[in-house]
Amino acid sequence: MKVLYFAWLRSQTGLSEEDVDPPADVATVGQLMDWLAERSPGHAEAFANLEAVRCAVNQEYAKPDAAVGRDDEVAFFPPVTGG
Amino acid sequence: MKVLYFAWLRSQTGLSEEDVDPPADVATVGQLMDWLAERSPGHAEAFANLEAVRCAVNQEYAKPDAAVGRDDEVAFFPPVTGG
Amino acid sequence: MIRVQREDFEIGAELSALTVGRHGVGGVASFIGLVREMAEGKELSAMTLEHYPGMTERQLAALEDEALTRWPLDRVLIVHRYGRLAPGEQIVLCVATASHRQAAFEACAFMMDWLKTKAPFWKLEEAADGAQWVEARDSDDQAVARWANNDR
Amino acid sequence: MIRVQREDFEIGAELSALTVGRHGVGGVASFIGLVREMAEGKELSAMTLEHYPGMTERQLAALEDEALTRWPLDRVLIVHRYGRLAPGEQIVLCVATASHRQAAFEACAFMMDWLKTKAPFWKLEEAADGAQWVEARDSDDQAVARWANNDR
Repeated sequence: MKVLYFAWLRSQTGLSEEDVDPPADVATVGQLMDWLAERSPGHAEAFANLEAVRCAVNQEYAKPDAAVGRDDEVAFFPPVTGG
Repeated sequence: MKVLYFAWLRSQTGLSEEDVDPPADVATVGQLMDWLAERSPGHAEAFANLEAVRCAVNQEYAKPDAAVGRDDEVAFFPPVTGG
Repeated sequence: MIRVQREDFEIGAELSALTVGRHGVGGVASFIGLVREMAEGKELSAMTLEHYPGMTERQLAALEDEALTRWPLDRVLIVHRYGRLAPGEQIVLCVATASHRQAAFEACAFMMDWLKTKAPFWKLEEAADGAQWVEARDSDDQAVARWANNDR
Repeated sequence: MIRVQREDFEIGAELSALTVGRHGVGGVASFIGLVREMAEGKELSAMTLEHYPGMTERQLAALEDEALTRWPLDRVLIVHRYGRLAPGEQIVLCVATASHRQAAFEACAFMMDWLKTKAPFWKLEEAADGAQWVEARDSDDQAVARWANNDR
């Protein structure tokens, strides 16, 4: 599974992307966030306030209960501020 | 008094402007329109439907009861269609 | 700023002049009106814009003041052409610049609605069967009416 | 049409390309967003726009479709830049062309509101005391919400 980080989630994890292989019981965006938070202190910081984190699965916005699988591209980022 | 005509009021009167000297009892825009209508068949046609005629006195919109005097510039025209 | 002119205008140059060095401006809302080739189902060969020199400038200046009073704007620009124009040609440019987009958008729409009902311009449309003065549209009166009860 | 690019854009050329030969268009509403030199009382030296390549294009294309569905438009153009920009530089251009002005104005405002809340861009502001990610504004969420209950 490919995971991307943008803005301060990138700064805090220290990664713009990583390939991960979560266990089979990580089946939703919410479960993936919990699992990713364990990977490093930076990850824990990035996912400390889930209210401030948005997600996209395969480049479409996704809620915490959305399904994720090993072939998906999953991105985490703060609320957008373009325009 | 200087009177200006625009758009189809100009076509119908055949004049873009004229200097007129109405009698003293012509004191309002409405009275001026009635008086002008007598000047020629073209004028009569131009002022036949007063609902369709707008007026400005000294370049500000004016209603039929607005005062007019001999030093004023008075313009008659249809509702505007700019922009 | 307002201008009434026969010549065409170039939006890029106008916007640059309006915003150069004014780094508090975050939003620039613009509108350009163009001559359409069809009107009421008829194909137009050209349109002639007549106006009332002097009164036009006076009305546009009043409109500029009104917009600057109603919204927190940086600047306003209205350029309105007169004379004979072909389909596709530019008629009017209306711009509002502001710190934030909402004021710029609203002021620009407001100015166009007022222009349509207050600026002393008249359009003569030329088609194959002759020339005809354009009649004022009720929809324009309704459009401008929505600003009148605006209690900002 | 949508474009995401590092390069600057020139509104005159963009509008010409959008309207050339399309003589049914009577109104062109545009919005340009600029980098402001002040934000929350702090003077900015620059701003860096990060985005999510791929998703950005996908979201802007969906936004274009939505605007063309909701309003009787001729065309829509969104050009959004990314990278490091100085105060006064252009960030975004949003254009809607239509037969009549109201559709063009509304669609242009709608697209900007949606851009601010849906397009995956993030702004990093640089000031004398360091760089900081801009937080999303409640006012932008409110601005886009007004279109959701629009029962057109």
